Amino acid sequence: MLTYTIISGLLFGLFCSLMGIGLNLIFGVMRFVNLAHGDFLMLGAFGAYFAYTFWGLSPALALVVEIIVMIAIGALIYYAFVPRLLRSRDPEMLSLIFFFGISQIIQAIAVIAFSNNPRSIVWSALGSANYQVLGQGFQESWVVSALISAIVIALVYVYLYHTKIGYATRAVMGSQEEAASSGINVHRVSAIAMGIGLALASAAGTLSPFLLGSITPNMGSDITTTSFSIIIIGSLGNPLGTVLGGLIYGLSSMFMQSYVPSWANLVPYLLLFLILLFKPSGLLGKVVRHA
Amino acid sequence: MSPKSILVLEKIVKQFGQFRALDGVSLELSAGEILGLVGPNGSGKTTCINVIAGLYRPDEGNLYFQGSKITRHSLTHSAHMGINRTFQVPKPFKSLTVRENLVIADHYAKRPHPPLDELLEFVGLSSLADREAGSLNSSQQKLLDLARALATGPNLLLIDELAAGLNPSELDKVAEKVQYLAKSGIAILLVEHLLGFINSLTKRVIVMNAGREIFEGDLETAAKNPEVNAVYLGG
Amino acid sequence: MKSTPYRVLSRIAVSGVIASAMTLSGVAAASAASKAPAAPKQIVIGTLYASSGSFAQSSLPQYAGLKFWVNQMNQSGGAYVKAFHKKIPLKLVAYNDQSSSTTAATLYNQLITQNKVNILVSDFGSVLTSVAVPIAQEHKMLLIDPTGTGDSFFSKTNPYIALTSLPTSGVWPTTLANYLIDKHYKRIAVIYDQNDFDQSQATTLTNKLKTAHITPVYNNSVPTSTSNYPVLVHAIMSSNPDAVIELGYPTNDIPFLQSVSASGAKFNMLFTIFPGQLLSSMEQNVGVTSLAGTYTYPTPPLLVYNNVNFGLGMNAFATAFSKANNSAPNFLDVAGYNAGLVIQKALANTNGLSQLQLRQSLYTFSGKMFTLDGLFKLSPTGAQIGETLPVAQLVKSGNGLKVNVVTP
Amino acid sequence: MRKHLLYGAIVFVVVILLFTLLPSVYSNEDLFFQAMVYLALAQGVNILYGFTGYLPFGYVGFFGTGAYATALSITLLHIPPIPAILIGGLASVVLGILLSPLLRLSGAYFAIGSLAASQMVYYIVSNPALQNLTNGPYGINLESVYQPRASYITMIVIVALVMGVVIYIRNSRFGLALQAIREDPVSAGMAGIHVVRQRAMAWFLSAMIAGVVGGAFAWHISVFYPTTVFDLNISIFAIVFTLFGGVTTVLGPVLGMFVLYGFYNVIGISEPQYFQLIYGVLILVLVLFLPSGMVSLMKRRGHYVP
Repeated sequence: MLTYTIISGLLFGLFCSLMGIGLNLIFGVMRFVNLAHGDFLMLGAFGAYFAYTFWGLSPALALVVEIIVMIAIGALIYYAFVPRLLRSRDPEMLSLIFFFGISQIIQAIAVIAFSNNPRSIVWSALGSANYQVLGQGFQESWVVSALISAIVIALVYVYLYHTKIGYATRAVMGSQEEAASSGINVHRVSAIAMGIGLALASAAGTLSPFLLGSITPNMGSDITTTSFSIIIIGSLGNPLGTVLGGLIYGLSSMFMQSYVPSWANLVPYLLLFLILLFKPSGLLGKVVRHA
Repeated sequence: MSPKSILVLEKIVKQFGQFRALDGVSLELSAGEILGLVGPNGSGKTTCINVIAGLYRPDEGNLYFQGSKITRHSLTHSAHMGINRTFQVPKPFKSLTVRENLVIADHYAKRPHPPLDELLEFVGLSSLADREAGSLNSSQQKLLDLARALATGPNLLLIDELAAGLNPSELDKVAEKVQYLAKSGIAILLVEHLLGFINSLTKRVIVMNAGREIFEGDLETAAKNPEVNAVYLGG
Repeated sequence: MKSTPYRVLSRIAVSGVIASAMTLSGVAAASAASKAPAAPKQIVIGTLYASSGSFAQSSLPQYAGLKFWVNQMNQSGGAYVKAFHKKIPLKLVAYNDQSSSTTAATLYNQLITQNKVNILVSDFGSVLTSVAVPIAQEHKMLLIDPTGTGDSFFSKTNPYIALTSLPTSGVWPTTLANYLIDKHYKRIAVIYDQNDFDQSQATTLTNKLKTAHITPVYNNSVPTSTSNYPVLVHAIMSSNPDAVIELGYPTNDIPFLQSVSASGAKFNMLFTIFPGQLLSSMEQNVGVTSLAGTYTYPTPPLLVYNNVNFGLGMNAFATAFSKANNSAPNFLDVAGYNAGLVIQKALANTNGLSQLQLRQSLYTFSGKMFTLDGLFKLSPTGAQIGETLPVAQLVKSGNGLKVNVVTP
Repeated sequence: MRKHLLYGAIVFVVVILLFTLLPSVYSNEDLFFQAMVYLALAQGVNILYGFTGYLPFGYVGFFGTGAYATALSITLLHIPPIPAILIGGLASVVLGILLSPLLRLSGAYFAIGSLAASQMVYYIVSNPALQNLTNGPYGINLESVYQPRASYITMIVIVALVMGVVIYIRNSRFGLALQAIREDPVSAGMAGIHVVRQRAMAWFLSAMIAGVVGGAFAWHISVFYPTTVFDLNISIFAIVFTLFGGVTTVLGPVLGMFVLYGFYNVIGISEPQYFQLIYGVLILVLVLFLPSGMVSLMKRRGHYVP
């Protein structure tokens, strides 16, 4: 039981890392909290659902298509709204409310378009074998989801550390002013980061039917909060810290489910609360606040 | 410690991580006296003011104000005792009116001071009293900072870079005001880059470098001091 | 600050805006208002439904069932009312509460105070019914409650409620418990969700098992929002049970059954609630193979009663309903329709349209009326005791599933 | 100053008169009761966000705590409703004290932190382990003390008190001090303001308002489940109403509530998903074009807004 819990926690944790990483990228680059994060994830989930149900496309394929589409949508949203937000007196607070508005719009349209009935994809869509890991059986959908999550996260790493635009992105994360003064086009970097952030959310969305149960148009809000706990546990503004956050989150919720299931839902909130109070910069973060 | 000293710093050390911003600074200041604090960027002048005002707690050493120990006092507590300051980058309450900025200080500091109208007159903001502070230009905001500090009825005033960005005629006016305040008995600690401005106000200057005092005396003598020269030329 | 006439005007304008905004909200909400005269031209039935939110999936079909009944009545000239010896047309007034109980409270009040409905029907389930209970009692309106099965709604002091379809949730597991005991299952695992509906069932079940000296080998509650079951299923497996009972909502049953199937676990008996109510949705989401062999409470239309003495029989209803709505009915459509049938019979037997007369009328046929939903029988507190929930096993038949009632 | 107070008083009188008289014109009292709940909560958010800059996404935590403390005082301790509502307010203050470390966080951190806190309270209250105390997921039944008239009048009194408090803050040195702290805590400290103390007072005041409102709500609705009183939409409504009208004023939340809640009752009832859509669009328009709310339309023309 212990081994099973640990391995499930790690598999689930990898997915959780993917779930949070897009939110963290956007926060890191723009200092915006994307309250519609979970709703973009929901759109990704419905995309995968329709792709599978109507055309029999594998969710893995849907994931690739969605990433491309979402990068475009994200950049579009950026150029349409963000420069105006940045000119206001309190961009941080206004952006919070702005993304809340976006979240309401997405949910409303999703309810109208998809109706409220919960949907799910049969698990065999990602393979129906039963893997043996350390003498414990795991369904293939979990293993494959974790694997895909790991690959996508690795791609994010390559992007950030081995491409030119990735260097620029990290420079903007460090300081917008300094990046701008050294000739980096901050708007372009931010627009791409916004696109990638939403794309990562929808990528996690395509896997969510296998890890989070049935999907509904209203699933987004909870996911945003959970993702927020994950990235705070890791470290706000440091996308790779999210991997640690995701694993800790995944492990602790699986441990709660195994040993004290009735309190399992307290985990994300309790972790979030404790980290905020005692180490607001996250486990990997350096101290950023003085006053 | 001379009995007439209003402010005494005893070997103050302030550390940020590995960096020693203040490395054993000691100084004394009497009522009505103006002391200039000069030095290159990063020499610890503003940190020194922040420690005296209670924004930072020193890691070592002690602070005395009017004979009582204030080493661990908070900003607010210091303000209530009669220590106040202005900021290098002015920090008025931008959404409040000019007058409201002073009303607050008057109400919460609970110390005797000249009437608010006089203070507004003194800094030349009477005609702007009902404007939002955020709509003032930067040197007006600095003067508002000064008026707000005065509305708390300070005995010790810490002034951080008042002169930057002022034209010569404005400089003279400000110098006059500072002199007037000192004559009224307020001890003044002045951090300033413009050496001419300081020279017109006081003969007592402390030169700092890397968190230490390297010279105390008047500016002319300082100019002949090799260490001071090295710091200024080197930095 | 000088007070100019302009300023005073702007002040007045402000209060004008406030006043008009307020009246606006009031007037709009009253748009569907109508009065109920002594010899009514129509009988107004008021209800709520949720088109969005967590209860929409169940609330919409229940509303569709009730609407179906209203249309049927009106096509035949209305419902016969004994007190007036004639048929009177029905009018259905319905508002959308979006699954929010605070909104629902305002809307129930709206139905009573503004629409002056003659008959008040609550929305689906305990949560949305709960707020109607005190409001109906306060206004002395009889609350026709199709599916709000919370035990606490029913008390000796409140004559203004009648549950038409399901027994109170505490009664549900009676047959299930007896079945488990009869079959000599000793190692029983119970996992249930933290809400009124599921927890009261779990409590009844474990108490019944206790009288037979059976202590569940696994007995845990999980938050209702749980959607991730592999680890829980593994924990249940490691307690080595013969029978696993999962008491949840559809959003729990689906991932739970998926996890069990994916884990490859085999139990002698696996029981969940909602395949018996929402079979086609469960088939889509879980898959026929995974559902085959599991147990559930079968409800109409899966369960067909042949001794119907009032309203349409199951087959006739299914045909007519499918024709009218382009979709086959599920249990909640039946429950909505059944609430209509109860109202129909109550009107046919009543001596007047006062709420207490209507209630009295219900008891004239309580225990005698048999609809496609089963026997209608009320306890003195208004709770449903006629309909019981049998236990059935889902068995494969062709491409789909059918129920095989195992008890009673 | 005196004139400003007069304008505030006019808003006060109009609001109270409306809520006193409207039920005799239009008998759906519940509609007005809910309106009062949202108005009082919006003013509570106004005190906290408008005057101190903390946006409390988890404001509903205080509301739910007040509702539960009131209900449990009635059912377990047999305290009459009105004192029980005061206990509800106190319980929320106690929660506020427990959560006061949250005030060390700023901006989005605080917003999300308070959200997490409210969810924690919800999961604790609704957990079956506490069934003997809170009745867990079975919820609360206060039918024995159900008196919609009395609870309606109580709510009018609460709204009057809350409006009075906001008018006081708007026109007092305390309110100025809070705004000063929001603008610049260091300068506020230099001006002699006890930053931590004043901020905490606003926080407790705001918590108490939500608690008392929650208590009155519990009494009025009388049968409810934990989900009813910990519904995050309650926070969100209160926040959006406040922002839409305009913070740091007495009038803003009043306007925001009447316009948006009126709007909600016009189209929200029949077509809620379209309402949510319009709502979302309204928020975007607000953020992009009118970030200081409706009252900024009046302010721009140079009028004083109470």
